[in-house]
Amino acid sequence: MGISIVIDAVYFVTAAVFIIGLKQMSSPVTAHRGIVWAGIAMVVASLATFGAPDIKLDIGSINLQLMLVAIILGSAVAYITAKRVAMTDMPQMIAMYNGMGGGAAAAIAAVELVKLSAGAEGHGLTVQVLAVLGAVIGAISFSGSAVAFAKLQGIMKKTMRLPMHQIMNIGLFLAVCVFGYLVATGHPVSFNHVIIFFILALVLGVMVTLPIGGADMPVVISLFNALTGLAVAFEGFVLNNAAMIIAGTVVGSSGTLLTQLMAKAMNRPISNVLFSSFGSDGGAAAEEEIEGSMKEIQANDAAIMMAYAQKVIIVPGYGMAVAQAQHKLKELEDLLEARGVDVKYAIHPVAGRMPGHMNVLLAEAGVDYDNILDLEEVNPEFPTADVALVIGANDVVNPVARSNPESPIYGMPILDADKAQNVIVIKRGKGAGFSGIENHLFYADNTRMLYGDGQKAVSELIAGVKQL
Amino acid sequence: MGISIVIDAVYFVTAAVFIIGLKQMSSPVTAHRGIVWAGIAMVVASLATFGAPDIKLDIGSINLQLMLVAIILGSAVAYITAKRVAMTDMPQMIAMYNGMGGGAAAAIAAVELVKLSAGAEGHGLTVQVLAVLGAVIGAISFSGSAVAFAKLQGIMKKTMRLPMHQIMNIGLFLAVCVFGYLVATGHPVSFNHVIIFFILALVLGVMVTLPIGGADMPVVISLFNALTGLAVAFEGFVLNNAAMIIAGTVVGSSGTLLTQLMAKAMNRPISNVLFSSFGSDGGAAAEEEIEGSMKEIQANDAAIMMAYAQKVIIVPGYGMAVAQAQHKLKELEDLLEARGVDVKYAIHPVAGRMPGHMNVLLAEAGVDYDNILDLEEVNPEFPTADVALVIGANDVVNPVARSNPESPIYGMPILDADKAQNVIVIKRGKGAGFSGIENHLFYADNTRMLYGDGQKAVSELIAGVKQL
Amino acid sequence: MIEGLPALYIFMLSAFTGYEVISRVPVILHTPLMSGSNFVHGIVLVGAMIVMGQAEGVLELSIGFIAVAMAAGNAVGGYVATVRMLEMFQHKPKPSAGQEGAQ
Amino acid sequence: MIEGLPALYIFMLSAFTGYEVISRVPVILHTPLMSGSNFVHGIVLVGAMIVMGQAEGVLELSIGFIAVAMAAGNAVGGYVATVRMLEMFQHKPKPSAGQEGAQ
Ligand SMILES: NC(=O)c1ccc[n+]([C@@H]2O[C@H](COP(=O)([O-])OP(=O)(O)OC[C@H]3O[C@@H](n4cnc5c(N)ncnc54)[C@H](OP(=O)(O)O)[C@@H]3O)[C@@H](O)[C@H]2O)c1
Ligand SMILES: NC(=O)c1ccc[n+]([C@@H]2O[C@H](COP(=O)([O-])OP(=O)(O)OC[C@H]3O[C@@H](n4cnc5c(N)ncnc54)[C@H](OP(=O)(O)O)[C@@H]3O)[C@@H](O)[C@H]2O)c1
Repeated sequence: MGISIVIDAVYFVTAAVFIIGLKQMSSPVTAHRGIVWAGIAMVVASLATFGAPDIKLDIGSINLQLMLVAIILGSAVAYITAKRVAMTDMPQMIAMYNGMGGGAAAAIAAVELVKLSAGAEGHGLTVQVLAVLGAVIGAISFSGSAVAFAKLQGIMKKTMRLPMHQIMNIGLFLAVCVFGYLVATGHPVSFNHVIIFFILALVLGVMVTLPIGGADMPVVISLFNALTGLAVAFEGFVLNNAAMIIAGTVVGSSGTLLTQLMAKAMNRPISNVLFSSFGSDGGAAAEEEIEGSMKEIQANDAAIMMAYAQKVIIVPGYGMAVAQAQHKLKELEDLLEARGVDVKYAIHPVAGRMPGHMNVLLAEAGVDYDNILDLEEVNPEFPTADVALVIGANDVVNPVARSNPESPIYGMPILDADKAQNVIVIKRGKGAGFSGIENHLFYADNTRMLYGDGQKAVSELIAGVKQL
Repeated sequence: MGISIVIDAVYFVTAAVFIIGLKQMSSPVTAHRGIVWAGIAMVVASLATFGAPDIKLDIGSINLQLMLVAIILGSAVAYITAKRVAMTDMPQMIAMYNGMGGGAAAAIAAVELVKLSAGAEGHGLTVQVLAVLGAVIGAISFSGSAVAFAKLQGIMKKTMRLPMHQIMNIGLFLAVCVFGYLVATGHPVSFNHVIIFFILALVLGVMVTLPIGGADMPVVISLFNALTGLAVAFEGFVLNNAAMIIAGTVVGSSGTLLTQLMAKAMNRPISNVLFSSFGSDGGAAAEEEIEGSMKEIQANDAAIMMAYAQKVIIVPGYGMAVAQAQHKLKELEDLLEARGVDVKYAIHPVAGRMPGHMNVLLAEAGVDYDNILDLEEVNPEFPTADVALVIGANDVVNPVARSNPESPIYGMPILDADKAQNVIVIKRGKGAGFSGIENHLFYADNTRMLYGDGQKAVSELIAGVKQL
Repeated sequence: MIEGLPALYIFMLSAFTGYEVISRVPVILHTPLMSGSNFVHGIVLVGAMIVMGQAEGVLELSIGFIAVAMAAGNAVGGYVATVRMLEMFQHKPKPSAGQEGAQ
Repeated sequence: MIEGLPALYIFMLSAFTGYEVISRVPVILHTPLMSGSNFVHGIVLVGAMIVMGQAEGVLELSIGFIAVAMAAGNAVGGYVATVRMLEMFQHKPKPSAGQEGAQ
């Protein structure tokens, strides 16, 4: 009794601290504090669990030994990968850790169901149903996240769409429901049903994720994140663990909202993300004739233009991240500022491949927070800028989003780089952006193309400015 | 069992709808919908309670008859008063209804405690403690709200501060604690203790509220509102009623936040509101010599000035509310707009005597929402305004808040009416504002005083403009 | 039914919810929102009804009567006051005189 | 202990809380916040430990082992990833090359 009150209190405080931590994480000023608090709570909760009265963890028991090995193993792998990975590869790592959580929830359910199939006494229908729900959701999140990881990591290159994909998915879903029903209501539960049920759920997770394009992945990962939260909450009910119930539900609902917010920032309804791949509709059909031509510029000339400008706005995009040009950009900025040029960065909310992608990279390079402007702040400034330097950005400066209602990106707010006096665009060639459509900006009279890899091109600009 | 599940479900939904309703009430667009939803939930919950299994409400039972009479009586009185009262008297009505809620919570506790003192079996120490806590809080909220009502209604004129008031309050508080302890832990509870306990709590509520100035009342009422919520939650635990627990706690915490927000908007820490009356500190001591003199203007001249202006910004304050000049102001606005003048209203967050006071009145007069600007929006506009018409406002346009660190209102953001080309101030005489300090604006070179009651003065302006 | 630990959890979560739900209210809505939450704790009516239903003897019946009457007053008054205030914020312009209840 | 009606209430209130708590997150924090909430459901570790502690026989022990290992990975990986991302948002300028982990 005594120890169990302590543990209950720990779980209670953990749940509260998680909520406060999440709240703090939603503001840049307090975010770091928030995760540290949550981390401390997690450690304390885990330690307290060793003392839980209803588990047998005598020193020397096989359970304890294996448990410690498992904890060390899982922690070590996660720690090393998380420390090592490049910032730009973070989304797939989040997918992986999230998948692990979903898998763990499913595994918890599996143990409970295996116990039931071995004839253990159940906790009643409700609990069994919740266990099964958590199992489905956790398993889908697990295998789906694995596919998401594989895609972003480049292990699996193409978006795969089998013939009659949607119909197969519906069939699979129904099958999962049937076996889920059998497992949830069976007493005793059939072991074979449990096996089939899990396999079906895992396959469903893979099938749902396969046809989704790599660049839609942040939204999908966020969705799986919310699902894992829900699965954890359901298993929390099964294990009667309040910390799991609350933390899981909180993540489930906040994750759902976050998924909506992310999809909205990209101007893509979630249903679109899940059920139709981008660019397969619209695209070519909606293409208009483009007037004008793409006009090249040499790095030296571009450097002169910027060095004698009063105000330069840099618009980074996915290409800058690919080229890892952020450190060079910062160098260029310092040079220009030393010459008295006013340099600002314009960040579109969905530039790059994950929300905040550009901010993270620029911050990494040490760019001053105050020089980084977001869409609403910067758009009124373009008309007074002498040069807009677009580096590896495409869709986010495509004026067609303002003008052509048939374009797949129509309606997305864009950075008005075309309103600057001069526009310099750094890219490697004629490659299209994420949406695969042509960009009228590149053909505008005041636009000059500076071809080359982002990092190389900026280095040339730096050299050019230094010569002056 | 069957009926009790239905009732539980009703309470569950009620709690959820209350939360959604409150959320909607915090945005102007959805606020009306929010209160209507909450209202429907309340009706359904009350009706469902008639069917609660653990109460004896057979047709013809004295309990049922008295209950119906009580409901009809309470509802009728509240309905009629709430319908009849003038908008400007709303704060005291809120105080009254809130006090009723606190009283009801205390009465619920009283019945439970009386039962215990008559030898009924208790529900254990925790429940008894919660009942007592709810009783104290509810009783304080009840009597405190009554005092607040009396002050705002003008029944009780002065702020009363007895000798050694704070010390007496501390003594009272300790006495309440002692008797609360006796009642909470006694078994059987002594009837006399219960009586003394309630009397002490009621007196404490009165004593705490007596010294607080009438104009600080909105903050205090909001505080009592939060307290009533808490009291209801505690009695909800006693009665094991989830709807009460959740609704009460939600109001308790949101009310606490709201109280803070209100105090912040007035630039007064809550501790100040509660423990020191405004103006008793600082005030006269911090007064500076004022240069210049107050220069009068006649209504006709003022009318000409405004009629030929391009842009007029009207700054209403408490005096406008007292004079009920909002309808006349709207008339003036229409006349001026017909002449092509650009007319805007500038609303300070704490103009008047309750948050939103001015907005409510202007909306009542049919002023267009879009013409009502708040502090941040309007301040950059004053320098381009030809005339700022200050009507019954004083503290909210006092430049001393910007300049003199010793002034009691120093630091409060103010409306920069003094930056307009010309300032016309309508007030009856040399009366000071709420804070009781001199206003340098009235002595400025570009300020002219138009003396008279607000409504009369605006009528003269209207007549003046019509003559042109 | 709602006791011990679950009760504590419900209390904590309700407190968070209440706090978060109104954390973005504009100043002009302070008073209507105060009135609205004043209405919400009118749910004390339900408790008063339960107590009244279980009351025995004159004293308990009298206190119960007061409880129910006051709770009903809280609920009804809070509702009407809130609705009247919020109606002021509805955008349609209104005739400029003779408002019900305004002097 | 947490069953029936109280469980439902806790579920509902947690859902409201989660929704409200993050409803004002700026776009640039979307990814760190996703990572942070990913960490939070790492609390599944506690559940995995309980199940593992009660496991009997090879099959249960094996699944339990997997559960604990994965849950630990969720928690630790989620934490480290979040901290690394959030460190980028700390205002102090940093040396512009050779960042740990960045290529
Ligand atoms: N931020 C998110 O959360 C997120 C998530 C999913 C999808 N998206 C989508 O991603 C898009 C982001 O727009 P964006 O403007 O940032 O990028 P983008 O439209 O994808 O364009 C990237 C451009 O960079 C160029 N590029 C690639 N590698 C380069 C290198 N090494 N050096 C120089 N240039 C290089 C490419 O042209 P070349 O091949 O000719 O060089 C390409 O045109 C939006 O459509 C958005 O909806 C965003
Ligand atoms: N809004 C809130 O929630 C709230 C709550 C509590 C306190 N407060 C405080 O109240 C103050 C509000 O500032 P305020 O500028 O609106 O008002 P104020 O500073 O109180 O000034 C009101 C002015 O109106 C004049 N007046 C009174 N009756 C009049 C009538 N019938 N016709 C014309 N003029 C009349 C008075 O001067 P004459 O006597 O010379 O006419 C007085 O100078 C602030 O200090 C604020 O902190 C606000």
